[in-house]
Amino acid sequence: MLPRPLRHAALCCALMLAAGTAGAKEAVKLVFIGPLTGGVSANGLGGRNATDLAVKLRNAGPKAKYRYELVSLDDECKPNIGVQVATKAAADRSIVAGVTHYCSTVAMATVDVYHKFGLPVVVWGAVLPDITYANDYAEVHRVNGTMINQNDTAAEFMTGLKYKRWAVIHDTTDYGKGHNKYFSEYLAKNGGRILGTFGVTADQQDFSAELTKIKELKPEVVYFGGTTPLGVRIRTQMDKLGVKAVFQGTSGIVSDAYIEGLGPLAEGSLAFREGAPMEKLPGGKFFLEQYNAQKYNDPPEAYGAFAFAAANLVMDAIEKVGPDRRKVRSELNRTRDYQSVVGTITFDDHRQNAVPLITKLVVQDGKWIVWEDSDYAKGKRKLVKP
Amino acid sequence: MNARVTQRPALWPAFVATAAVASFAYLFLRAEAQWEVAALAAGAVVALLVLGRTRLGAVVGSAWGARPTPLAWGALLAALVVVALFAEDHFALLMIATVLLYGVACLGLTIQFGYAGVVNFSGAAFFGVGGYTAAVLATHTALPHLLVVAVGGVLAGAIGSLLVLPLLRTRGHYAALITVAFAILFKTFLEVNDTLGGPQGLKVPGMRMLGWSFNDNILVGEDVELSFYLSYAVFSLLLLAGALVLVRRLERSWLGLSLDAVRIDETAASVFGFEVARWKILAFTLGNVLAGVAGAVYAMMTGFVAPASFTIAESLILVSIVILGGVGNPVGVLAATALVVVLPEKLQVIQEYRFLLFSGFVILVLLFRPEGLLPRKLRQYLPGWGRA
Amino acid sequence: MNEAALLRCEGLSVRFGGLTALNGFDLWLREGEILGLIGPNGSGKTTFFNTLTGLYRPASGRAWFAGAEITGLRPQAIYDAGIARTFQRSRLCLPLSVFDNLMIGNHRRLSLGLWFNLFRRTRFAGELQRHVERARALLAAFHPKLPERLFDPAGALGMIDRRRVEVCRALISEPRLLLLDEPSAGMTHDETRELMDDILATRERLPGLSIILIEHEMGVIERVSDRCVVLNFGEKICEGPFATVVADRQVQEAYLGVAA
Amino acid sequence: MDLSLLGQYVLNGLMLGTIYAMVAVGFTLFFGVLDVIKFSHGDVLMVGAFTGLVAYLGLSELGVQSNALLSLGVMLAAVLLIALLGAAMARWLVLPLRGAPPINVLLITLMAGTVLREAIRLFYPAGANPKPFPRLLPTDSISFGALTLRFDSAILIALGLASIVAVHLLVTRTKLGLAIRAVAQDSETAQVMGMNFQRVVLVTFAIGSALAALAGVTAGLYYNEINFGMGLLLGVIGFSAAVVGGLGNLYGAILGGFLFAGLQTLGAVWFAVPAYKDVFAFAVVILVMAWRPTGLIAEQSAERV
Repeated sequence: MLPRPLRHAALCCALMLAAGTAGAKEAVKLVFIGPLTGGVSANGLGGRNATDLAVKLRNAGPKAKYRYELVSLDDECKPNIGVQVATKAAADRSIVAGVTHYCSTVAMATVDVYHKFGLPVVVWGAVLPDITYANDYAEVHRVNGTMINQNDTAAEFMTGLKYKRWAVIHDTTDYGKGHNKYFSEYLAKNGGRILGTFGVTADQQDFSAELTKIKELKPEVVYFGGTTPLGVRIRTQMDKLGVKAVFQGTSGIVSDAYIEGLGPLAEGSLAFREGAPMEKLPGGKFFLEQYNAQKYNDPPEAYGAFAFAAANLVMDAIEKVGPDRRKVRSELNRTRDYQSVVGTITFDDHRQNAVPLITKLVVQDGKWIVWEDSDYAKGKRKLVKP
Repeated sequence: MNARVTQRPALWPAFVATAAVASFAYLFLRAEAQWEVAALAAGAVVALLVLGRTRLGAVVGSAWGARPTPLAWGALLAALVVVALFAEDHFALLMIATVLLYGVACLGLTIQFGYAGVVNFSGAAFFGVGGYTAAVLATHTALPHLLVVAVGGVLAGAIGSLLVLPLLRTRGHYAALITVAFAILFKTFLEVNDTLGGPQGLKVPGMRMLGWSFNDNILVGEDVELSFYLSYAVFSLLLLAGALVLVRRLERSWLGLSLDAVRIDETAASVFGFEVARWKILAFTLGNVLAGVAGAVYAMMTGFVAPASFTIAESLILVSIVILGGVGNPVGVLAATALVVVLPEKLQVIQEYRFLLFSGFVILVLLFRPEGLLPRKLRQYLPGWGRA
Repeated sequence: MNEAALLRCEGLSVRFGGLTALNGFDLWLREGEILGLIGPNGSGKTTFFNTLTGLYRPASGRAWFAGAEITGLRPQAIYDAGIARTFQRSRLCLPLSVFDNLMIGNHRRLSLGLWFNLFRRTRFAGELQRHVERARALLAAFHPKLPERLFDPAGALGMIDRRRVEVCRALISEPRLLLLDEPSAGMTHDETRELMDDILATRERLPGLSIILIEHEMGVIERVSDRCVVLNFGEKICEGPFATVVADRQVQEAYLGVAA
Repeated sequence: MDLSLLGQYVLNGLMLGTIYAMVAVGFTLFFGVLDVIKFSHGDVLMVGAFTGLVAYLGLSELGVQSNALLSLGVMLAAVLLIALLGAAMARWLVLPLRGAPPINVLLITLMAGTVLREAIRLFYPAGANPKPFPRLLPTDSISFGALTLRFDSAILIALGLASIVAVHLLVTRTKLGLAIRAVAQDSETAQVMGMNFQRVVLVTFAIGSALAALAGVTAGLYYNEINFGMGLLLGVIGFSAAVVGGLGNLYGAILGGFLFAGLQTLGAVWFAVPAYKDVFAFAVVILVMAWRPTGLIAEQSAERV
């Protein structure tokens, strides 16, 4: 969370101030790594812009001890390229810390590099649990929650709505497969039934065959583990083939693109995302205002706020202990009850942000609305009946 | 006349050229600022044009033709010097090793496509076979890693032989489709099927040889710490040198002649007794073996394999390297590899616009230099061959 | 006389889908004979060559060469049996050197072992040396000016020299039967005459060599052939010495038919 | 499985096959006249779809209401512009490379495709995200049991097939078609016969690309969603379909297209994990090539020796 005066400073002529106060201070380099090209580049660009925004604001603030420079690198969402750019950043001693990775496979491939070179990083978007839990690297932190928390809540919530019969579609990337795994687990715990599971490739266009099968199974809910592009296609084709069921997605479809892509069809889609509902937090509104003020080409997308939070977390640590990788690392490790635009951040013993709450979202009138304040919760509108 | 040479051309121009190339490579890898990169790129273009226009190129070329052995050693030495200069720079070494290993793979494609004319759009897949072999064997067996690398190559060759039958029956675009199909099939299968880590991929242990672990930095005295990538860079360099010698000798022998005959005119070749199938199989398998070996080392270096790294897009990159470099010319292929691997990296500054520019660049090359950067020359069976 | 025949074909027929390119074709050829094979375009001359060299499979009929049956053998086997040919459209490997092209014809004599080629470079150099000498000798015998082109790309040669090299590529394997498919195609009268001189000279040098020559230029046929066979619509319509053949009405009709 | 369900699958396959066939026909046309593979075909299709979308937005800006008019405008705009694009690519990328090995053409068009794709992603507003494509066709449907037949699907299938037939008639019945076939048979002779080779080539590429644009719009209208990557897989599949069917042969392309759609549908029905359907489809492709090396409907031209 940003101190008030800084906010005012930022609101007025952020950039000029940045220019003015520059020179004087010692420069500190941060790195952002994410997919800036290829299929999921939308999220990567959103994250980069958010990080860039955080840096700009920080530099604009009079309080800042250092002048921060952002080096952003493209991992193309390919593990081998990821290792390449991670090495580039980690081997560059002038870079103190990083805000890294949206694609889980890439994060999996790069954690070793960060550990080997002792570069403290904060993962801002990749959701695979193993990234933090399959190793014990003091360098690797994560502000966004894992798919575990997400699906735990999702399963409990949905069964709470008296739904019993699911069909699961997931893309065959680690993201989709992971979600399928954990959701199935928790759904079983909560007594929901899965009638059929369908893995599909991430670049698939036509789902009529799968959906025809699903239609036969007559599920009450179609659970989709995957990202926006596929989500849009599947939801559209459900309608085309007359599959009448609730569409329950994951954090992957929590994006403006999802709603833009579907138009009215998006109404009533459910999704879950770690972190407090942004609009609820004072910082959240501020973030969105500032982001829009910068006139970036691309929206922040679901994880922009996390990148923003991660960047600020890192910079606060540096402000506190100075631009030294070791010190910054242990400072980050110590993070407790840190107030950010995505809510309180507290790292567990695996430096995983034990996200206290999962936000339940539903599309209402072309917006992602927090479930509790939606007409659906109030009973004014109905999802497809169980 | 006799195939031996009577008056030997001077060597020094060639040595100077080698030195120039080496120092260029050094500067280019060092370059960070946009203007530096731009300047160096421009310089390279100019140099190429000059070489093309003036006799300089011919002089250097004839020197290489006449007395390759000393020059080859010189080149190897120069490469080692460059590597040594980066001894502490992890990233530069990683890039160098990457270039070298991709180079090995592309030499494999050169044998297949450049000589035998068997186009292969699943090069990355065979690269991947090597990588996955390394991942599995190095994790679950105590096999010495040199052997693991070898097995990676062999397996790539073996899996390649699955495609041999359809490849032999088809030609041109029909053959191309088979490899395209295989590339897609391979990646999708790895992703859907969890036995090999699925989309998450597998971790690969670092290489160890004779008790020497490649993944530890090398301490010289107390304060100097050399990058652990140094070991990989040197190993890859030796690997590449080996592959280069192999390809050269292959081309400068009856084998090379046979492959050319089969590529240029299958019908005529069969009328003159060539066993077309035999030669195609030889080239295809040999090529895949090289790709597999390179893939195995690469996987151990990056410590990770995942289907996403072995898509058809990657295969197409390999093919474009071979064509850019000059089909059938190993040296050209190496130059192109360096270009294709390093340039996008150097273009990181322009972020999301990289590929747009890169593809534009390739288009220009194809339009204005269709035979590639360094077109292949006539076969020289022996040093100093063919001077009447 | 058939006993003495080097090549004997009986009832060779070749069909492509509907049309019959060659129909019940009989032919025999003596050792050292030069046979002129003539006939209008599409009368099946080249088809016969392609069948003989194993590129096409005959639908019916059989062929014997030097006493052994060669019907339906693979091209490689037929080359080994001692039949070599040139092609109507020159099929030299233009990007390769003249020497390489000759070595392609010389395939049978090359040691193609992997180990030998890759690791026995000194022994390879020795073998190479011998083949260079043979190639040069052959070219020299064929035409004094050719040897100096030995290391030029075939693409750099003029039409007539390409033809010469192509004939040499066929001769270097020392075949017993040489098939020449329209060597005069695309050449001027003078060039054609030169080439024919060279071929006759070769014939003097190797009396054992038999030649079948496809040719449109009647002058050429008259000059070099001992005997002619005329094909029309895939069938043999006439056979005998040039004089008798050209006198034959059917033949004249066939050609007039084409002319008209 | 019951009949209505089967019917649904057939319907799906039909829709898919139609799109594939439209793409494949393009590949086969290009190969016919120039013996080249234009690998950017899929991306051209994608650009076609986006052109259609822009046309729609523009027309609605101008206050055009009627869906019929809109759909017509969308298709016309896409077809015309992409026809030009196709001709331009032929003129400045493909023709200059005549004489160069075919693989060069393949590579240059591949790169051109990347340029198109990246350009849309970067320069179309928020182009990295999927875009909604308007529902311009009547969406009401009739269903029998499991089978839901929507009018728009029916219309699109009809339209697609019609366009293919049109191209076929164009190639077989008209003077232009004669020229195209002549060039396809033997370009030298055709030139000798005084046909303007370049013009024939350009026209052919225009036609093929126009068909791709139509396919793009069809995909847009059917899926109601388009994205900058939609051309990638469609391109590869179209290529595969054309080759499996037998390059240079229209019927082959159509056959290949529907075959591939059939395989994918089958695969999706058979396998527990539908993602295997591509593994399955492409494996079958390899087998088919082993069985029929020059495609199901083999090339006519026996090699001239």
